[in-house]
Amino acid sequence: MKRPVTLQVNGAARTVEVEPRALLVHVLRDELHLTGTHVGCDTSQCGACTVLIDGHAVKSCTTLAVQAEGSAITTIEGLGSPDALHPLQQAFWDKHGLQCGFCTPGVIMTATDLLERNPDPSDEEIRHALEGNYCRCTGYVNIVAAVKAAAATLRAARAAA
Amino acid sequence: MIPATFEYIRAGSLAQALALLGSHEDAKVIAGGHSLLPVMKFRMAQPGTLIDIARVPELHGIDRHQGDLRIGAATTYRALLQSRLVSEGFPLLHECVEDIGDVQVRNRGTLGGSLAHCDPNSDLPAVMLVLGAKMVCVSAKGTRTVPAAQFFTSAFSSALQDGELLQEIHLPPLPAGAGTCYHTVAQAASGYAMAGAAVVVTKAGGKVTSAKVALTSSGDIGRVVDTSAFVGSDGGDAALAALGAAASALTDATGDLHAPADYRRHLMGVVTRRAAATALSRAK
Amino acid sequence: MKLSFTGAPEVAAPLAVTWDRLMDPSFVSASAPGVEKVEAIDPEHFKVIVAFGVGAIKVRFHLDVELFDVQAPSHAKMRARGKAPGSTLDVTATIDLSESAPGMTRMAWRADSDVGGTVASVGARLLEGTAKKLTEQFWGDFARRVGAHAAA
Amino acid sequence: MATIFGSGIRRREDPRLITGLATYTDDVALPGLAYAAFLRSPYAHARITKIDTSAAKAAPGVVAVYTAADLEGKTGTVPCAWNPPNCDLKVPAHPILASDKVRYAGDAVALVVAETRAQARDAIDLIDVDYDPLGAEVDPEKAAQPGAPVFHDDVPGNIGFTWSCGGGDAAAEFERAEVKVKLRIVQQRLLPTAIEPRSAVASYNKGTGQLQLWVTSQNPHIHRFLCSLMLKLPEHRIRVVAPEVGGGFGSKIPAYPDEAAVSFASMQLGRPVKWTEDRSENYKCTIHGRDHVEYVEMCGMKDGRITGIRSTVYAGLGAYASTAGPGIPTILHGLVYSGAYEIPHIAVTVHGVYTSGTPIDAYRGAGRPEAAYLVERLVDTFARAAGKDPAAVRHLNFIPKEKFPHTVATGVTYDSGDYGPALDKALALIDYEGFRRRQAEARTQGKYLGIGIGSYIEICGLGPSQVAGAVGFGAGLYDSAIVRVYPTGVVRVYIGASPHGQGEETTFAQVVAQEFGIPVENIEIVHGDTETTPQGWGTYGSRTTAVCGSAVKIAAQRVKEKARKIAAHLLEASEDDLEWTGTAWQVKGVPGTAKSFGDLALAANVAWNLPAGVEPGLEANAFFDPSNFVYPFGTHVCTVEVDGETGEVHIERYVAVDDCGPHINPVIVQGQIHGGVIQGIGEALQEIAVYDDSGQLLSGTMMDYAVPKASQMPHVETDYTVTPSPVNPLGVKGCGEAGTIVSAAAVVNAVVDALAPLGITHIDKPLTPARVWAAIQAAKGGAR
Repeated sequence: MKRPVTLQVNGAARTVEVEPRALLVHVLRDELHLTGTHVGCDTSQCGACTVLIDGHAVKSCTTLAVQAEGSAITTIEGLGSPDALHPLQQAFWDKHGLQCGFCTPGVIMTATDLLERNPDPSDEEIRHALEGNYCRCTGYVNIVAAVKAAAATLRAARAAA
Repeated sequence: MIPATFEYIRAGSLAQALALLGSHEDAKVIAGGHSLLPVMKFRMAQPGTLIDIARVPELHGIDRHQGDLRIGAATTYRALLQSRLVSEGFPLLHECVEDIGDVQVRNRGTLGGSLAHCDPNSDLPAVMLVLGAKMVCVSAKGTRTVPAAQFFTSAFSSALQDGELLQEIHLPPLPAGAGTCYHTVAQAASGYAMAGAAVVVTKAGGKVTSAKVALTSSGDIGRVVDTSAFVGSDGGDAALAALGAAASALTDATGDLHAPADYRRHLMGVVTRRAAATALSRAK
Repeated sequence: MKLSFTGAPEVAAPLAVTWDRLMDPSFVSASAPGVEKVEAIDPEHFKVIVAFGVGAIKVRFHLDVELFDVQAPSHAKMRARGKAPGSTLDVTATIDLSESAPGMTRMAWRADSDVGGTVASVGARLLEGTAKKLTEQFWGDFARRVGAHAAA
Repeated sequence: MATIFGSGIRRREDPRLITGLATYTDDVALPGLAYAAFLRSPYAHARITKIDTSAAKAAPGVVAVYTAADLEGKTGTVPCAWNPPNCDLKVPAHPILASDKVRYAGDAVALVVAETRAQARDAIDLIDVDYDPLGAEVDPEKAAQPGAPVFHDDVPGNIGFTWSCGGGDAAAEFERAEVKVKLRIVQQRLLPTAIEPRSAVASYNKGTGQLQLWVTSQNPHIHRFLCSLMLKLPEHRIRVVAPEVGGGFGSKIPAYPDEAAVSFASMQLGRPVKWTEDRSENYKCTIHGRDHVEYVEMCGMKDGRITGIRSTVYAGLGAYASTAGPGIPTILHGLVYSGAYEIPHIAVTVHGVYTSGTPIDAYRGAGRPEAAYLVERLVDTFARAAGKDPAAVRHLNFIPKEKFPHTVATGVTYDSGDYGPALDKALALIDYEGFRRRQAEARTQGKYLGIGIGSYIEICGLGPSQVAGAVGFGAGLYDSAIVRVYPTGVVRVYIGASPHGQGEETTFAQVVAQEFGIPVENIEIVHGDTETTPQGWGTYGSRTTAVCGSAVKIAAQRVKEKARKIAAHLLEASEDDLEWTGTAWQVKGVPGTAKSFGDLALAANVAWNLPAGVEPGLEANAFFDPSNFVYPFGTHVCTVEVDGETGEVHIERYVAVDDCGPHINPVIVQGQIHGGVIQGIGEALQEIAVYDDSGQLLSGTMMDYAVPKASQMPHVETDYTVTPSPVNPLGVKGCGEAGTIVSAAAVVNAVVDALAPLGITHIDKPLTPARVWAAIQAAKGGAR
């Protein structure tokens, strides 16, 4: 019983025919070929599937595509590209905030939400904000450094604007 | 991890949601989906129909209503955290919600969804109990108001009847000068409390003048500690210890992977004592 | 995951009446929450479909139930092996009836369950409380209904 | 340019990873792709009495359903590739799909292939299997006892092997020694939890008879080798691609039945088939780590000298012998019992025991963290018994710098080392003396502060192939590189190892850039595809840089030597008259004659004017086989405060001082240490795979298995000493596992130190609040 669902994905309207049971993450990956959003668990813990829905970080493995109908979805692909990195992407690169890279898109999306709410977070606030994003490689030390660096960049950009 | 098939209907209004609920056997209501979807993915829940109430306007909003704070059931944790009505009027609720799940869960999960789920490990029922929350339940027949103490009937079951929805949560103002605290020790994996206590106290002239204490993860949902001995005491170490002992005694002797029964009972005493001490220190 | 529960409700009915009810699968299954179907193969063997759960959680098991060590009118054992997609359930239950007072029966029961698969590895947190509640509910309800029928 | 080696440049692999443009296995999309799902046993140990797949076969979208009967005669079994000598290893058959019996909860029983993921999943529920449950036992010590259920008919008693090693005369030494301590240590089962679950995409072309397998692998060449055995398909017809791999930590070394079954399906169907495990499937079916029950003893003199160590270890193998399973508690564990110390008398006995749990194989550190943990727990216990400071005891017993290379009692020869400075640096960083004063003060207030030291060595950089053969490892342990220079002077380097997050696309480019004097941007490192890369043995055992990196350097040097010949010819000079400027060959002292690397690349590739006997082209390969393992070392120190009421452990500070030789890229080295340390802290405080008595994995999801979160973990402070290794041309020692080796020991030592006033001498990890509280209660004599 597929039905059409229209999502605003990375700024473009996309209509897909999906079953109600289709998870947003599967629609993004399998239907829209946006494979930067990953699946790392079954239980909404790991955060590898994090995307922004209407600007808020959400676990797309615990969201039905039909629930997101009409919403604006931002995935890692929509945040920046190798030629035009978002300050968070740039900071993760600069600070060695990733190793295998599998969790990284989700971490960056959650950090985007954090910096919207809190432009100057402390280490502790960053760690609290990222508790729903598991990284098995970095030990989080450089992730925290990257988010702090990105926050500084974004603050400077805002101040200059 | 893909749920079994189901029919999905999004309700655009409260009336439509209630009509759908009345006309669909084997239907479940979904708002944020953060309690329901995980079990559906494991196929430990296979409802025939999901009725999505997330966009029902009548279920949203935080405002003052007849002296109470009125919170729509589909209000997300995020909205609660951003509300000054909540953080200023009900710091206990703010303190509790800050540590529920994680950012992503708080962005999506709803107050009503959690309360209706009646998970005995959920933090919110204890908070609702000590705040004296009133649950406004609505059905095609009308609305009724159920005090929190009667709403949480047992683990995973609420007072909601077939065809009924949780519409609003009403919180009466805290007593003047009340100090509050929600304190837990969480298991490391899920973040669920191994033991937790919500406390509202008032004091005057060096004496505790009122106290409400309710527990999280005590073995069943909605356990309230008898504070009659604590009220009237000086709130000192002995009184706190006795309160903690009462909380321990109220905790089931069942354990789990993370907290064996004896530890859980002990811990319940510690978190209760600490929560009460903090609440007292915050009381004016 | 192993779960053991015991209880000993008082039944307001004579021992023989209680025993007869216990041996009546349709009467017994009416107390069991979630029983959807009972098919008697012979007096000792049954096929049962039961949906266990609370709230939104529901797992439908197909059970092969066997009564054994039946010593009328006071003792019986029950063995059930069940499967649901991805999960298993093995239960052994013992029932001992004794006259606690004239016209009153004490029904001592013990149920040992072993749950496997998804329900154990995913649902352990939900399991113990739920299973205890369902089990106690079953025996309590059974005792009440036997008494009610006896009185009627 | 001269400083590129040793520079913390940004990683070259990152742009694709931070923008979502990287391709992991589950991202591979192919026309006609079908999806597979496994039906897995819910029982730990049971006889299969019936399998009925008819309903599943008739379900919508189902293409095929396979059971063991369909594989009969067409496939092999899952091989074990490590057969340590002189231990009478028994390797029972490990079928790809279970036939008569299932042996752990998660053992695969059937495979469904369908048009969509959802249809494959739906059909699984329609397969009807009857089981006759048999007894289960997951504890390796209990499974080794008489009367335990027997899991394999050909392994009575479940003992898969009994292996021993040592040197000196431990029995006599323990008689003679003045101070003796012993511990029973349980090293719990751990779930590796690479955040990317395992996945396989198999595409078989019936026309060419070629199988292409994309698989989450740390070692595609090993996968090709083992898949050829499982599939009875010649190795040259298999192309294995490990695309982007989202972490492995050992769990993506083994060849699993899963990729064989998926490949079999593709071969039968002639269309591509994809399978990706769920996390709950990963927790049940991907290998687990550790799982030891150990009886360990240490002895020595009152002055603090350690003279002996001995052990009896029950090491769980799980239900089947996994790829490297038997080698881990033996070769990679028993041989390093001397730790950083001179211990003349060592006796190790390890029983490898089959159980009804998920197979055990390499998890970060693999065998060496277990050894470091027991040694360092013993050293602390010994120091306390001898009334000595634990730091002083370590100093006293360290192998002195001047003794290297040094052969320890177990017979292995440490390459190089200087252990004292790392300990001193760590103690200085954490202010050991100051902490002891603060601790004494805190104790008077009833607070539990503790400090824990862990000094380690590890055996890694695996390793000489000759030794691999001698210790029964069914593979080589050399590695390889091809350096290919294009006419425009840009370079591709094809390597045998298969990094998956460790950053060798950057560090190897730094090695080559340093050799050629060209920017790293002009160099691409190619890995993970058996079609293009030379035979190598993968990324694990902290071997990639030490072994494969050395091959890269040697191949680059060969290229440079050829360029020199061409330069000499073009300059009409003798080769001996040329010098390398850092970017060019020139006639000694005549800058105007410089032939840059780019000039020579073009000259070699167009071949218009080459010296006699020199072939066109500019490329070279190298196979590097080291003369010995490398032995990184270091000291970690941790301070904790324990909440005596709740049992919660709070880490105040964590300082790691490691020596893994020179750093090609210090930022990457530091990142490896960070991650390793946090994995060790997770092991110390919160990670445990819990089974029930029936062999059910109760911590079967991330709701119950506590992967460390950002909010739970401390900042990790790092520092280094640098002692080059003489066994490879880079002098490097490997840093991938270093952080994990001793971190659990440092944390547990700190907690035990905090609780020492209560008389607590040991608590088994993980030190969950419940366990710490229980230990405190027991020590206080409280009712439990």
